[in-house]
Amino acid sequence: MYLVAMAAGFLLILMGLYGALTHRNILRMIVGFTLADSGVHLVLVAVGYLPGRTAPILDSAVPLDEAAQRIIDPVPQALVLTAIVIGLGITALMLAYAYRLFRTRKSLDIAEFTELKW
Amino acid sequence: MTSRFTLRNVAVLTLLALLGVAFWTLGSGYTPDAELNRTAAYYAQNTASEIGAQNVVTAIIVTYRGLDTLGEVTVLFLTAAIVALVLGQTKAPRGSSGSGFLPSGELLTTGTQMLLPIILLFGAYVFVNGHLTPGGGFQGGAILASGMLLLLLAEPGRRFGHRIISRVESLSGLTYVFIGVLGIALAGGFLDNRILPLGAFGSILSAGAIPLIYALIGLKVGAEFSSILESLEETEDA
Amino acid sequence: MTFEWIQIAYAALTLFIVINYGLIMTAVVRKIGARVGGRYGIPVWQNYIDLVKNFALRSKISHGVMFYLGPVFRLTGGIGLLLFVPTIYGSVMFQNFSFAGDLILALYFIFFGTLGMALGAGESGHPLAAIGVSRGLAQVTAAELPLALAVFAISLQYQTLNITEIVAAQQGSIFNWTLFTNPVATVAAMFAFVGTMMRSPFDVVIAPQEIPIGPPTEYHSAYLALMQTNRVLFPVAKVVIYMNLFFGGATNWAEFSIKVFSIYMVSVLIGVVHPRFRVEQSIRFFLKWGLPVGVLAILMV
Amino acid sequence: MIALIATTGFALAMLIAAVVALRTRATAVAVIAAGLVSLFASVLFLFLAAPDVAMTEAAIGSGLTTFLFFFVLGRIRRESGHDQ
Amino acid sequence: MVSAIYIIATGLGAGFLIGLLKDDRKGDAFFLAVAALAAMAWISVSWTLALTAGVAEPQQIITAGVQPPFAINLRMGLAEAGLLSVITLTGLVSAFYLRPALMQLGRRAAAVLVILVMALSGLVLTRDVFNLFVFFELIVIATGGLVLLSNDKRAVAAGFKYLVVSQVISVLLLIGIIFTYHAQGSLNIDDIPAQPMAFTGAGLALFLVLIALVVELKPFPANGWALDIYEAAHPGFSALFSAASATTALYAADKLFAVAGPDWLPLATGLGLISFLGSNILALAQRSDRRLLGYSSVGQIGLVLVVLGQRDILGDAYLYVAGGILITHAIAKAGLFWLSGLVTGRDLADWAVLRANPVLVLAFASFVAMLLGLPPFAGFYAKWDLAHTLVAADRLPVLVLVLIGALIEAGYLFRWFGMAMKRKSAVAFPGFALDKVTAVIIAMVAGWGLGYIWGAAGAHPNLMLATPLAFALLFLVLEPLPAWAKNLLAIAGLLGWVALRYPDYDPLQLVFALVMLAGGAVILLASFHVRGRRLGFYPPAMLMYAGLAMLIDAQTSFQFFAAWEILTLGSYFLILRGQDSEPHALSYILFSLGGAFAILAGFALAAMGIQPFALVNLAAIAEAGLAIAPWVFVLLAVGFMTKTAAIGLHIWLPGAHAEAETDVSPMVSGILLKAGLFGLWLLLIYMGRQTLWGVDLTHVLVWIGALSAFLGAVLAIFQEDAKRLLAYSSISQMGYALFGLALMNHLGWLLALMFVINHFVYKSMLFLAVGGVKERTHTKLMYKMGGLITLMPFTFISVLVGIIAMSGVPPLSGFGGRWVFYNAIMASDLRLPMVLIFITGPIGFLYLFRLIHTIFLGQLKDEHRKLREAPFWIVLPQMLFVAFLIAFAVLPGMMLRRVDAYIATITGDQALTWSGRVITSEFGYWNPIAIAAVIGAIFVLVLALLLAINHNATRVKQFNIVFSAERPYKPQTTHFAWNFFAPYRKALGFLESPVVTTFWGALTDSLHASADFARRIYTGNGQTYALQVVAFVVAVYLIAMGGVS
Repeated sequence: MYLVAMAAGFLLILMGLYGALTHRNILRMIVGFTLADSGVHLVLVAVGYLPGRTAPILDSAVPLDEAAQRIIDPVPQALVLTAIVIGLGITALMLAYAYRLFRTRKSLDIAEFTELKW
Repeated sequence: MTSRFTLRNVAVLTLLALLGVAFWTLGSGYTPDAELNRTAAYYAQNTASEIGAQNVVTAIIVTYRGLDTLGEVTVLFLTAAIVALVLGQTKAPRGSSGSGFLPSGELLTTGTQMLLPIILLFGAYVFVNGHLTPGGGFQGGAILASGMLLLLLAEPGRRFGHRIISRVESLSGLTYVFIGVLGIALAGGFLDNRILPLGAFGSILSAGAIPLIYALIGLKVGAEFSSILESLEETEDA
Repeated sequence: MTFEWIQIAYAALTLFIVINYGLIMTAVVRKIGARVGGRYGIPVWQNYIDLVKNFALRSKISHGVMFYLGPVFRLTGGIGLLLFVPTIYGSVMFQNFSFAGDLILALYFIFFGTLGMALGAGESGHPLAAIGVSRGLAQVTAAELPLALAVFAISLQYQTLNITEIVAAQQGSIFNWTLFTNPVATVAAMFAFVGTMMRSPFDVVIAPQEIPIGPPTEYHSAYLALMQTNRVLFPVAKVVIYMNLFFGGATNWAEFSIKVFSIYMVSVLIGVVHPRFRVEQSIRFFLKWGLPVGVLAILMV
Repeated sequence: MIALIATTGFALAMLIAAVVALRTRATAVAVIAAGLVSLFASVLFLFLAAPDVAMTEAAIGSGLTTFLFFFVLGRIRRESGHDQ
Repeated sequence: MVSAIYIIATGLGAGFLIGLLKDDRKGDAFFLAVAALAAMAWISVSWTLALTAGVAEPQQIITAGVQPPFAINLRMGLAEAGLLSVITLTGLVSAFYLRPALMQLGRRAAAVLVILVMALSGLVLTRDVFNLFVFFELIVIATGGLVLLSNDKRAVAAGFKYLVVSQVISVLLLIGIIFTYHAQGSLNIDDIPAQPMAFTGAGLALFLVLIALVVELKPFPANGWALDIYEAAHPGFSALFSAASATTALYAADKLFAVAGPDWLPLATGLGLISFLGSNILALAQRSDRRLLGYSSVGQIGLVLVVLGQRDILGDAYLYVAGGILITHAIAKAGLFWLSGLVTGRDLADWAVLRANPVLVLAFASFVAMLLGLPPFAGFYAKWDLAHTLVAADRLPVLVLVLIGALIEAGYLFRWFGMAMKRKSAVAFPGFALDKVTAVIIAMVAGWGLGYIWGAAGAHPNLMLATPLAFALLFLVLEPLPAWAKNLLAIAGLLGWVALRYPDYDPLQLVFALVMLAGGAVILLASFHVRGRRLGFYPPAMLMYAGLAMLIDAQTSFQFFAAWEILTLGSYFLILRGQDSEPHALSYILFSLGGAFAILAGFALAAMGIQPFALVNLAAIAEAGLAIAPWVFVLLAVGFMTKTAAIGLHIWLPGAHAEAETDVSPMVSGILLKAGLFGLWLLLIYMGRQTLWGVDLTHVLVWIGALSAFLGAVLAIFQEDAKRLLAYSSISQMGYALFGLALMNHLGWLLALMFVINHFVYKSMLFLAVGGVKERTHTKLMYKMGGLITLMPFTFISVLVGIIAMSGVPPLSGFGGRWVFYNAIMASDLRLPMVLIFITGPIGFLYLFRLIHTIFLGQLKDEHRKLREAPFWIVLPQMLFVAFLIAFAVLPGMMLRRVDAYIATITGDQALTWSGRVITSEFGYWNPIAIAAVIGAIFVLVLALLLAINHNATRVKQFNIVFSAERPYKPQTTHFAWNFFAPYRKALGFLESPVVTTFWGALTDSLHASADFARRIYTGNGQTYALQVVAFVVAVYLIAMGGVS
């Protein structure tokens, strides 16, 4: 299961990057990056997964003294949580930039914003 | 995307294939741990006694890796501020705000007015119970923000209390930092949750300062999301 | 090799002999040249006449200090060159002032007169004088090169810079002369000799047959007399160096006069049969022929 | 076993949605497809015993992000006066 | 001590607090931000001070009351404290600098700024790898926001490109982090064990983390995005971006490389080298100032990455070296960006406006020197130690590449400085905002202060405490005084120093001290002719003299090298003052620095890691017959020969000497060249003959000397410009001296020493004379002069004496040189090079004659009829020199004898016998007094004869005789001067073909062309940039993997 998730995650990353690197439309680039982000999150969570264990919540289903044997690794989940929020922040920022860029040129083609070069 | 097989696309494909080789190496060499590694094992064994939270993820997020979370909240704070900055310099034409992809009607407006308190309450529930059940400040904050989203959709022309949102945002942030500092003074270090009694394991008022912090996070995140949404939606007075 | 006051008198005597010898020799040479050419030529005392005439002329004209000093430099250079070199080997009287310095002094002192003359001619302001100076300097620097190499070769050969010692090493037999012990160096030196005697084919600098040109253009009367004196003195002084270095020196005045005359005639003979070179041609000539011989001389020591 | 199949199924669905997000010509469709990818991913998170992450991904990844996109898209559409 | 966590807490608290303010209370927001930054800076600085003083111990800060690795922990050590100080202080100053922009953008911008500084601090402090990521993202977002502070519309696109690339990086970083966590069971950096470089499992994960961090450093060529930011952002922010962000990112990479173990260091070294070299080369083609600074930043960070790659061999010195370069760069770059905010135009040449304010010029110069690691700044010490460590560890190729890169960097930085000093400003003088100027001054002071600290902290003597340097720096403060007062002080200082140090010198040092310092004082007499304050003259001049004084005193290789660089720097600024000297000063400094780098490498090679390395130990190396000995010899010799302008390395000299000011030319010609001779001298004394591949290296030097002498002279005769003629003559003369030195016998050395003295005297004299003529005629072209003898008689006399002395015609002192020279070569067994030297002698005579003839003789030009003699203060030193030359000609023993005895103690033979006034060698003899007396007597007699006959000659006008008093229409047609030695040109003109110039020109041209071509990879397309990042990562991955397997 974790392998499926991990493979899917890696694929998603590559696909997302492909989109981000080939689409000239800025919004589509950002879409590509959100895909890649989702892929990263998947890989992260998959790494923390231990087959046959439960979510890291110490409720009645998981006795405290057996916790170490029963729950999966909570750390990657905590990391992903952070990563998701940060990803949103960056995406929002990129979107704002995309709009701002659009306002200057009436275009969303990344290849048009090359006044700075060399 | 005029042609699928431009030189660039081929180059990208090649590069990504090579990157994929690296990923493949990582993935194929991956074997899940049979036992929790020492960090995770420590959390599994000590969360209850040290932090007093049922949800280990919450314990990690709010306390063990509290500094990350503080940073994360700050990311949103920054994003909110900067999105406002980015868009603030380009005023949208007046009278043409609104997302424009959903019709706002009487029904939506009324529905929103009814739904809003419930949404807000639900959000609060999610973050207050973060140390017990799945969910917490971020999820709760997102739910709060969805309420705001609804309002935006329902009444595109209307302006909401920027001041209130930003006050909530900043105040909760300040308090968060203040609590963190209190941790140094009263407990083991920055962001130590044991400045408040741990309480009875599993009850709502347990896990020291975690419910408080998560509530602050929830408020803050909600405010920040709202502020971002609002900025992107309309910026005439941002 | 210490100085005594009597040496001044001896030096004056050397000077007197050499000047007279030079006056006569150059006239004889000209006469021979004329006879070869089927002309009658000048009387052998013609130089004396010219000299006296020029000394007798009274000039009121000068172009400035350097102009005035130019001939003085020139003649000082000639006299100095003569007096820094021993004239007669083994004679106490005719050692002159050679105690002041060795071969290097003599070689470098050649430039003293040249420099003064060039400066004087320069101040005359006559463009033709300047052109002459430019040509003369350009040519002489190239021409002197084989000599410098040859001198270096023989000083290495004899392991000394002392002229007297070099002459001493050549005594005994004619085959002890550098001419025979080191013919390459001698040939190299003779290149320089021919090139610096201001005779055809290397006489474009003063070019007597054409318009008045060359450093002396503006000089006249007493200035010219000084320069004429030098013109008879200087070649002899130079030949003396060659004689000392390559032809065994002279142990008495008779040997002196024969050797000097013979060596001098080398340049005359070459001049008779060669047309005049332009300056860059002579520079090329010396670099192409003189220089390799000189280098060879150095390498063979 | 069922979980594995379900996981695989959702993963496939997610990848298909991703392909759509990449290949479609309409940006709006791409955005929605990307949201769908997030949604499927959050389901996968549930299978991977990560309810916290699942909630967050659903709320933020597929929810908020999509709305952000649409707001910007809407503004751009309004200002350019024609479809992007 | 206040815990470092409060830096973070303060930053966050202030950020949130600003959020509470009303929108219109921008002033309060700004005040809050500044207060927070000040508090953060105070904490950082107090930690730095306490840790340095040993009052405090490095602190481990735990959060959440839980020990690491279970909770995030921070660490405050000396490195962290130092970097935090840099970051927070830069932030603070930049905040003031950005004030107008912040006010315009509103309170949020102030909050973002504070949080950016907080995030940078956090990145430095944290020991948790995921926490690292969080702070990174904070920095990315804050950067994305602050880019908007710029008025430049293009900044928005730049910000977006930056975000795009950051996304790619964060993907790599996260994947790397999670697999590292999986492998180590911990997120704590200190729990990552050192591991071999591998590309599976943990190794690959670590690789991803490392490469992501490296990409954060904007390595060439995957850095178009960062360059755009540098170019478009507000300079105040760019300062922060370069000084703080780049520094922090580097420290982050350092943390991980530190734990990853030595196996990974070659990766850092390789990428650093590529970045350093690549971006420096590309910067060559850059005309936009801020983009240039961007390239330079990238390059410098690459350099520190190289240093990072050497941490396995640097050991304890790592902090000192890396910190020295990193912090110096941060300060200098911040300063330069702040400066760029004062310049309205964006072209490099627009920096000419800075000339309106001397302090800013000083700041600019300081920053350039800091970036290049020149003394007395901190980078210098670091560069020195780095070179030594690299060589000791057998990593010479790394050093070579670093030095090449540094040379290229020097190329564009000094070109830029030259433009700023010499070009006409296209834009009007804007008037400088006081707060911005203050920021620049703060950076400058910080840079100087850091130099002092590094000097005090290192194992080396602190250069700033060296009396000569301190004295030179004093003139910076004294600049407002009038020139005559400064001149007086300068002369007193030079003479005083010689008097003070005199008892300790051996005869050799004494000769050089007298020539360089006392002689320098004499030349300074000429400087009295300048009125006004003469800004910018005395500090560089005294810097040069300070370097010379320190050079003579140097005991260790470090002191020697430091002195060398100081005098190079000083003389560069001095040369740059000349009217058309911009390109020449540039080639001077480049050749000099290239030479200096060779010297550095040579010393490093010799020291084999042991410091301090006494110069005397060179002898030990030579004696031990080590394999490196000949290489040391070659490197040092090449270095010194750049200063003596040996042929092939000479092309800087003619322009530099010719275009310099009247009193500067003699300084740089008569004095500065001797520094190279001094070095060669020491080298030959200590190391003697060295053989490489069966070739005796001193023979090579003999050849080089002979060729320099010959070609210098040939080129000199073809010059139309009087000062150029003298300059080429210097090449020739230095060739003689080198030749003499390399003969390796007693007389050869004596010859060289006579050249040291003689060349100084007559070249100074001639340059002053020609300079004096130029002051009056306003031209250096000889054919435009003529007939000046009567108008400028004193100058004429000095030229006359000068050329007699120089050409070696008896009786003046030059002849002594020739005499010693002949004796020296007699004692040597080298034959062929002598030939060249023989040719040179007469040719030298030619150019000297030309000099005196075309200027002073011939026809006077109409426009010069009313000229006066050169200014008194220019003539005075010439007359002193004339007196000296005559005295030295007659009494050469007064100085030579002591030196001769000294040389005898080294060579162990007694080549000359001094009996009475006669000097006798093995081969010949020389009696200077007799020569002078004989010549004098004959001269007087002949003159008396002429006077007797012709005493009443009257002077006539020049046209009277030949032109029958008819003045020709154009007098210039009668002055034969142009192309004076036309026959020579016809015969030997081929020697004039500029082979060497063409060679160096082609080298630089091809560098420029390739730079101009290569920089087109920066298409400006953000997507392409992202693609380049991916390609970079993949390429490194493949190459490194190939390297491992």
